[in-house]
Amino acid sequence: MSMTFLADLVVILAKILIVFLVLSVLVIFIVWFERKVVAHMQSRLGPNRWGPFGLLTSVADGMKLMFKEPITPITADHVTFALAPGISMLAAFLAFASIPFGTSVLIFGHRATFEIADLNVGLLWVLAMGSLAVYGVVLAGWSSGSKYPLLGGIRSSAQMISYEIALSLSLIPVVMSAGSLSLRTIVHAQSGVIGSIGWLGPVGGVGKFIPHWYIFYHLPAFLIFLLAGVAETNRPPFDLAEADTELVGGYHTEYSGIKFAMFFLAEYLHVVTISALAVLLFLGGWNGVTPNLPVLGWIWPLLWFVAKVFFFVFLFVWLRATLPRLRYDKLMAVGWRVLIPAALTWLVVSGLAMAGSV
Amino acid sequence: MPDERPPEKDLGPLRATVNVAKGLWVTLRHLWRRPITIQYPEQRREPFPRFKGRHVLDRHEDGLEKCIGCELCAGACPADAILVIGAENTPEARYSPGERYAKVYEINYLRCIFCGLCVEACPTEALVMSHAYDLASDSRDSLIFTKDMLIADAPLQRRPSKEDLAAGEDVGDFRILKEGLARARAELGKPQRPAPPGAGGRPPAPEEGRPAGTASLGQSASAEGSPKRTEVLEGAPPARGTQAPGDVPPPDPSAPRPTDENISPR
Amino acid sequence: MIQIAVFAVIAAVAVIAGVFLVLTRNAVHSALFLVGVQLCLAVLFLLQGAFLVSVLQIMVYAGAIMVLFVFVVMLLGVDKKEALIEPLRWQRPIAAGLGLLLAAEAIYLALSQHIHVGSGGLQAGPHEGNVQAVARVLFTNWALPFEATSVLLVVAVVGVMVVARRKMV
Amino acid sequence: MRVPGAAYLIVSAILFTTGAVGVLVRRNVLVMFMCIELMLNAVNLSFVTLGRMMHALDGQVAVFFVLVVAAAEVVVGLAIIVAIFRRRASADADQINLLKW
Repeated sequence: MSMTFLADLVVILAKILIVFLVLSVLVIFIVWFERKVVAHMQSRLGPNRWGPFGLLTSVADGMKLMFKEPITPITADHVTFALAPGISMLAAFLAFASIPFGTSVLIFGHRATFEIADLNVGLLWVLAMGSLAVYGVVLAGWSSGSKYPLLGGIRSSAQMISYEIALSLSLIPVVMSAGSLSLRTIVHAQSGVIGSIGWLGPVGGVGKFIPHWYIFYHLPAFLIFLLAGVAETNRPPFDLAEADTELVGGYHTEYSGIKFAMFFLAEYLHVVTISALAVLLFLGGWNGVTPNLPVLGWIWPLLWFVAKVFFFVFLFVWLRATLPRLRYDKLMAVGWRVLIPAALTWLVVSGLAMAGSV
Repeated sequence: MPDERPPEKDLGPLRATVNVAKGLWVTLRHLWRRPITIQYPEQRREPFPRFKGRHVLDRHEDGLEKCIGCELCAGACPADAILVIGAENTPEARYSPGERYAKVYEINYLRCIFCGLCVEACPTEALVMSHAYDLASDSRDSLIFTKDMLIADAPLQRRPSKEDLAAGEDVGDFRILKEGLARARAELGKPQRPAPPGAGGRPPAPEEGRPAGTASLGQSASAEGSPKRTEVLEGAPPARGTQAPGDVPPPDPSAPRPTDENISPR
Repeated sequence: MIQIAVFAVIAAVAVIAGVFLVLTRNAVHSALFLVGVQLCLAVLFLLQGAFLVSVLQIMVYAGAIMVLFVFVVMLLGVDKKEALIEPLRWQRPIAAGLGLLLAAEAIYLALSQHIHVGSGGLQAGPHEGNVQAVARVLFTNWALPFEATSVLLVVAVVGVMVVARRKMV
Repeated sequence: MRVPGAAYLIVSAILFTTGAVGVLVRRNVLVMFMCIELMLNAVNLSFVTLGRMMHALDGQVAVFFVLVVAAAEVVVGLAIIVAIFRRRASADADQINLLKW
């Protein structure tokens, strides 16, 4: 084994560790953020007992869950019951393996890029891991040996399969524009500005100030992606799988302690993943609207990325605080009758536009 | 099988989007508003003037109990929450003006529905309802309030005084003023001291020099900024640390507890 | 070295999961073992440099087809025991014997391949990833079969719509 | 050092055989169906391996077609199973004799 191989191995392991830790802390923070924002939107204060502004509340919750007794129902399918939360969490973490979150940094003469692996099928990898996440939910629902979780699991599998189609279809126009499935390449394709817009005539110069982000080209695809993404994460208003008011918590009704915490972690990781995908594919990734400040070097793009991701996390929370849950048949109708045809239409339209402009 | 439900009116995509946007705008607006909640154990909401909280047994200005042990309150109570056992006043141990006094007076707050009928029924206006509202406990026994918990240390003031109104203080109908006892003393001179109490009794008049208003209701805890529940239930045994040690004789074991057997069936 | 180790472990897991798929009584467990096999195969594809196929294997097989299986198993509640009566007495032993025969044959065939094993796995052009390379082959040499599959999919969708209507059966 | 192609082919052969035996042995239609999927998967592995051995990408392209066929087959097959189950309340292959007169 050569030295470069060892160095690569160390760098990769370090990256995995850092990403793992950062994501874990981030989830704890997002849980706090969500509770706080939802509370203020409902004229409440939210958590404020532990730490400044209640920042440590999520930590305390996590510790409580860790020390709680894990209970397995007697009717449960024991192995699967224990496996399901692990699958959920693993899929959520693995999705991050190919998500880039910044440019690169020079450490000890070794250039380290801000991602674990730049796959040339990066986007597909994220989607594949997203589709594996269904198993965690479905198996949890089935293996609990109880009614409500089973209903939650069935609902969720139908929902996730349906919305995955719209999600994937809405991303194809972006892939066509960028000509690559590698997320880093897609971000690079979005640097710069639009430039003068010919058909606007004299006001076309405005384009010189508009960044070259795909949201300005593929707005319908972006909206479809957003809706399908919210559904894919099982978040309100599409949280049919959990539906506390109808299904007593849905697929994780029977879970407690650390296993429940793993589901919780997975859900919020999915929120981060979908947010990051939206930023990378439609909002130019770490490309800011301001020129790069050379003093800050690699920090500036990273900050831009984090800020954009947080905007989307806020959007998720905002939707949750605002919208009531959809009825199940409405959910399916939206998925199959609105989102998928719309995504297909936009795919055809953008394909024709690209063919025309070549 | 044909679908029997009437066809649902579908909002168009535009209307739906507009509606969603409206909702989002509402929540966003509220994000910047001040929360309307209060931080309960630290801050307390002052109830409305006629709020019906837990009961208090009043005293006369001279320190004698107003309750005459007539049991009308117990009779009026629709929930059978009140137990009164009267006894004769004697010249040696005089607790109330008139012939009789309440030897045992207990209210079971697990049963009480706070309707106020007992207060209506009281011929001497001895029983009033205070503003104390946090009556939670983790034991059933501690929610049966005995006479020494219910009785006020000082006469209650029934109407806001002119001074209070001038000071602009929002006072309820029944409210203990911290100065109440002092003023009563100043007007009446030294209050009449009853004879040393017998078994089961309790010195009706407060000791001299004791800080007045220790039994103020509802507002004491917030005024002192103490979040402890035991002190909120002023008059409950743990809160009596403020009293002089020799002040209270040990509770009479012979006094009957208001169990289901000895609460008279209606 | 590492490749061989990874291959050995993954291949072993795949074979064991495959065997358990047949042996286990519970249909959901069967489906899970099949998912395990498919994930292992995805890794084996990766080892051979077939990135696109590998990810598609996870997405389509593990992510969609098998979820459909699990969904149907859950929906029908057919995770019950199988009947113990044997309509054909010697079916199982004969099946096992035939299986062994088939395995022996297939392994012999595999070992007797005389195709030269090259060092490179890809036939990619310069600056071209696996995706682009596969896409070029797919959309040139195989364009007509590719279009034909779309017809197949449409036919399948229509067929399912017909079969799944309640009046049908 | 690369793993020889024959090793992949052997894995593929074993998996294929397992699937074939499974179809013969099991009674549950769904599990039989899964065994067919297992056989398809084994063939996929062969395709990719043989393609690599022959320095061609056509093997990987063939996997696409197998994927598509598998998807179509599963959808139709599961629909039939659900339809039969509605009528028979059973997923046992021996009970399915709708075509027998």
